Amino acid sequence: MTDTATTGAAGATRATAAQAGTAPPLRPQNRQLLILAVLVLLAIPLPLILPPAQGAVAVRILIFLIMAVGWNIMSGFGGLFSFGHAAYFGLGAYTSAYLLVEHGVSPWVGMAAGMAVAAAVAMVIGYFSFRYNLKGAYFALATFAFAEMLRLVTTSTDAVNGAVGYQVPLIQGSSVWQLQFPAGSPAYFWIALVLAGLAVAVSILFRHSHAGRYVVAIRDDELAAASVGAPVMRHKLLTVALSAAITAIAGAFYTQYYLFIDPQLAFGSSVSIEAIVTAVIGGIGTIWGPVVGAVIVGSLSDVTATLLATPPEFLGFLQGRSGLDVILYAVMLILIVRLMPKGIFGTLAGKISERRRR
Amino acid sequence: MIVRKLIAAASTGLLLVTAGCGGSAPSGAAGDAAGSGSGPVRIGALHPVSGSMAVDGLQMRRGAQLAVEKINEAGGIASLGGRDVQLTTADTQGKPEIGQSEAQRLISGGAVGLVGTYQSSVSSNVSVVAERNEVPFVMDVTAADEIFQHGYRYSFRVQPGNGAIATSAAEFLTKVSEQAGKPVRKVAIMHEQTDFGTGAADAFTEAATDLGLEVAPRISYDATTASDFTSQITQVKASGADVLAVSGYYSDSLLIAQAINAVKPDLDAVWGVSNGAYDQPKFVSDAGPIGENYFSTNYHFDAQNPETRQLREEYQRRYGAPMRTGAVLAYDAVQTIAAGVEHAGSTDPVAVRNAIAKVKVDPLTVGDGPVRFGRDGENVNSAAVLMQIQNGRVKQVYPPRKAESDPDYSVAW
Amino acid sequence: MTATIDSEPRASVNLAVLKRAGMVGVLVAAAVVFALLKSGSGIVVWQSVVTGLLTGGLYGLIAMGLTLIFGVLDIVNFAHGAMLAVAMFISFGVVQATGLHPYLTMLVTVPALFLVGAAVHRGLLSGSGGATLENQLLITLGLSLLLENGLLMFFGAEPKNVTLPGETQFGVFGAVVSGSRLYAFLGAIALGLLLYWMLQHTRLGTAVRAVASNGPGAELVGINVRRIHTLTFAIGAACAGAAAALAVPLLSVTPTLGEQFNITAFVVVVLGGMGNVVGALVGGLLIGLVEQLTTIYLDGQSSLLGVFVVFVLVLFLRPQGLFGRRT
Amino acid sequence: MSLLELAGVGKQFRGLRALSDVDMSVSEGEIVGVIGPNGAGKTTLFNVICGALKPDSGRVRFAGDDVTGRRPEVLARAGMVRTFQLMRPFASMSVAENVSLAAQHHTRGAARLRGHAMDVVDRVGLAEWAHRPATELPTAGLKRLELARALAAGPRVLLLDEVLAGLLPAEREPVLDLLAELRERDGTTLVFIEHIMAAVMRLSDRVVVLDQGAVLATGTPDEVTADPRVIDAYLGEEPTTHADA
Repeated sequence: MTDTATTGAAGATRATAAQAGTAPPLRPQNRQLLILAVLVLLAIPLPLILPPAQGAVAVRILIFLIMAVGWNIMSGFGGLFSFGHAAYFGLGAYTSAYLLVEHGVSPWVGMAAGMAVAAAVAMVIGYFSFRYNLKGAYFALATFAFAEMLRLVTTSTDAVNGAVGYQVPLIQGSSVWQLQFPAGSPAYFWIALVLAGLAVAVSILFRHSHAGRYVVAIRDDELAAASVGAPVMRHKLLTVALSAAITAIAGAFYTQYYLFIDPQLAFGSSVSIEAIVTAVIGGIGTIWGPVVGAVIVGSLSDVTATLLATPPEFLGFLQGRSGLDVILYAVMLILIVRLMPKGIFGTLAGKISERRRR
Repeated sequence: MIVRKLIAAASTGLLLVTAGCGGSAPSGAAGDAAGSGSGPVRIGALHPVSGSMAVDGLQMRRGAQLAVEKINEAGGIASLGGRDVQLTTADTQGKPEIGQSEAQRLISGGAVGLVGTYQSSVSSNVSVVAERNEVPFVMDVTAADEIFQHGYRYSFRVQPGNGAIATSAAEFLTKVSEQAGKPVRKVAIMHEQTDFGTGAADAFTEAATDLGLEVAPRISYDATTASDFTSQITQVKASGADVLAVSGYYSDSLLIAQAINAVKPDLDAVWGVSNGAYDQPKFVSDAGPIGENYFSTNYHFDAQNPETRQLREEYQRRYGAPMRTGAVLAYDAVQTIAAGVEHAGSTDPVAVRNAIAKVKVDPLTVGDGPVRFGRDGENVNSAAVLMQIQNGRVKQVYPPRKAESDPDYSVAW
Repeated sequence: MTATIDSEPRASVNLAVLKRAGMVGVLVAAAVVFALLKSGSGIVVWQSVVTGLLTGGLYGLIAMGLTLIFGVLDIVNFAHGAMLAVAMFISFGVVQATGLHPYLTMLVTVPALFLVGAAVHRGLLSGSGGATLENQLLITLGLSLLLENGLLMFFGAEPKNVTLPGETQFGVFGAVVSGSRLYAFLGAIALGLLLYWMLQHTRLGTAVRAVASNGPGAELVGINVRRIHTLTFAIGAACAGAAAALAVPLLSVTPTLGEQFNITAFVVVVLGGMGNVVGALVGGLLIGLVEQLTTIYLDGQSSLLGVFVVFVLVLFLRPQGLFGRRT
Repeated sequence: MSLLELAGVGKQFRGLRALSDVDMSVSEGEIVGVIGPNGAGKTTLFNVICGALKPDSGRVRFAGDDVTGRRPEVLARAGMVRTFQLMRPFASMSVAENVSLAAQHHTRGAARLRGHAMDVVDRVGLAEWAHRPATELPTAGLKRLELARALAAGPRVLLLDEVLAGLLPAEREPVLDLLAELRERDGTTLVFIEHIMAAVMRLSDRVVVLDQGAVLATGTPDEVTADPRVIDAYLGEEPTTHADA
């Protein structure tokens, strides 16, 4: 749950630099932004290299990534364990789909509107949860309940097409403004990459901002943070709003990429679980954990699908069976929580900084 | 220093992406021969062969496979010099986004047409992929009617839609009840609350009202959580309805049958509408005597057609299970695409699409004539049939030309 | 001037609980009256109440094990529903293989689930890795995904059904009750009483209660806390085993059937007060009623919606549950 | 004029009367020691003053405003800053980050903030530890961190809850010097709970004695130590005047 490791590493770097009397190293956020820029640049040619089906996997990874970054802000940095991020994903998806299908509004505007709606709903849910002092499991269950209520209500509300959901109307050719391109176009990947890059950048900047530090301090010790002047309620609300808005981006983009959304896809509990598992496997409360987690979880179902479609001989009994991908990531989740509670990235970073200090 | 380490870690991550993606390379590697003049003609089959719909999905994949074998035994595609047909399969896992990416994969693998997908939400996504890639998509099982309201040119459907079945159900009900001398006046309807049940209930209500029936009460329920329908059946009993129409999935329909058995409402008949249970052999064995005399209006394999019987015997022999209607529909859908290729004399998907729009194919499922598509992509000759459980067997009972025996308009309690 | 501790006498506690029970009773009565006005048919509402109570007994039955684990170990066991599904598959398998009466499969499911519970606690949840609440939540979440998909992988998704031999119906003042549901209801009450008796009157029960109220303190007086934790988790799981055998004739057995009961069971646990076995039973009955009345009140909505609304209200207004005390 | 004033403050926990009818007044620049046996309600008093707990009765006034029931962060920003008896560092942060967090509500600019934090860290003698995780600090270090964080928050009045407890006698001197300097140089008002009477005697202008939630006596250190009621309250055991009590 902590990111002592990364800050420790930063601290160690600074100390050595100071002792050696060299120029001060990059501030942590600038260093992280630099790494992000490098990663994004490296990823740009991917859709041109990968075969089309794998291009789709890459886009899926980026959608997971945005979701996990959103979840991580609230539950990793803020320590507010959400079990209902499907609510915000779904609000992003439904707001943009509704505006596009019913009113012909550009998906970009829809995305912004979805972010606003998700943030507002998150603040309302958050306000009541904090006001009534829901903690830990109770908070998690409350978030879950709200996501499920949204699913049930959309399922039976004709104004948003009920259980049928929305199909995004097709256009001729491609249009950035309509966020629609020919099937398999690399533009989808690039746009997702920009959105994911922005999400990670926001998460970096937020983590190192005054507000972000307050949020982490409130997570570590709420009363102590308040006692040095951290406005608790305001920062908790800010955290849930930011987290919800980023998650809503994933929802809106999902709708545009898959051109279809229904209550189960938008608000189903599996969406919440995917956000959690991705962030936890990568490293909860770290900047890069969601990135690592998304790569692993996102490609896992593709790898297992291949394995199941054409299993090697010793796995022949698996042919046509299902659920293997979920089983694998469930096992991974359990093992990681038991053995490396800081996630894959958090643990590796901790190891590195430990070795540096020695 | 640390920057370098992190960059190293990052590139490892990227390698992982590539490795992860490389994992499924074999499935996409077959794409070279796409649409070219040699090799087999590829038809893509998308079904949920894993996940909660796996049993039906597997049935349908096998049905499609049997169709391909049949075509090849008969000498392949004659207009292309006897080229063989090959089925390329994909698993949708019952998830729309997987269905979409798998459809894309099959198309880039050179499929001239797609069949599938059993679930409306998946078919919605695949129909979009088909439209954008200009590859024909012939749906075997897909209940939702919404897909055909977008004006897509590349989507076709063999089975009667949800609305069509429900409309037939209302017609059959008036006719059968009149024949029996107990004309129906008031029908209660229970339906599960997603698009499938709601769509069927809407269409049924409209058709029944047009025929002068009163439809009340109308009761919806959440199939994923309901575990007891006694109160709802009590409500039906209290309403004095003559007939109860039920539009639901398997488990909930079974629970409704159990509740009916408990409450024993004063009904003339139980009337399945696109019902997921009341025409299934599994329902007969699970429900036992309490399911006796239940009616169901649905699409169905043509039990009167010798060719269908032969196909189902073949299936039973090969796979050790009775062939379900979905599998027969998949068979019909593959036959339709193959006929399109034959007619077009080409493997160009656009040409195949135009040919499919014009072909006539004799189906092994119940229909009013050969499969023939209207402008909207719907099979104009698709038809529903009324079935009834009689002495522990599902029998076609109406309309008369498809009937295996006469309807017994009564209840068993 | 002197600081005093009000030694709230037992009688006043009981009085408070009675008062609250009375209030709940009034609320329920009002809800039933409104339902009567809304539906206009006495028999329908009466049947709804009877069905609600019977279904509620089933919910209470499933929630009992969960509340025990929640109350003593403070673990939100997200895998409880999945363990129920495992037990139902065992029950189904035994009936299929041996033709045993479904209720007698309890002889297999209870010990089997007891062992599963013990193994899960020892293997996954005890020790430092399972320390924080989030970790426990994640581990049990992972476990539930694992169990559900394991069942899916090996048994497929086709619903499986078991019929109760000699199924009959009873009339209760015009309402109809099928035998299997009535027996499950009675079984729930019996199990609740058994658990209550065990907690109150056995040495094990005393130790469990001691650990629940003060772990370190219990350690000091020589109770092996880890052992009690494992036993409690195992007993909680065994309750799911018992519930499975009682419920197997009522439901279609599928790998995902746990999901629908899991969340309802959490609502019941919170409503009844965590760790409160009798509370779970009462909470179950209430939720059963809420479900049935929701279908009367909100036509066309899922019965689950009413459950969630009640859940959120309870979480906000009485997080300690209807019969718990605020700490 | 008094900077901090309590009138009739009372607080109960489930029937346990933790504070009853406490009156107290602290002037600007004053150093007030709060003593009393364990369970006398000293920490509860601090919690009520700082807004962590709402009093059941009575008013708290700070710098002329009625601040009863205001939230802790509001009071902290107004200059009412406290330390905790059981140290509560932000576990995921380094020492310097802990300190700079406390300063960020009144210091703009990353460089100035860092400079300010390092000054404070230096002042409490934690410079060597500045970039180590706070959780690695030994007890004495954590005590200093508590102090450093409170100082960084820019206190007008500083409420110190047993800052000397757990420190070796040799470690106490610099802390006491620092506290004295705080008043001399910064004019900070100090209210401190302390068991070590030598420190109380040395620093306090005035001492408030709490017993069973009520003010037992107020006066100069010499006055209260001579008060027989105070001696009684400590169960006849004379408050130790030795530094290593």
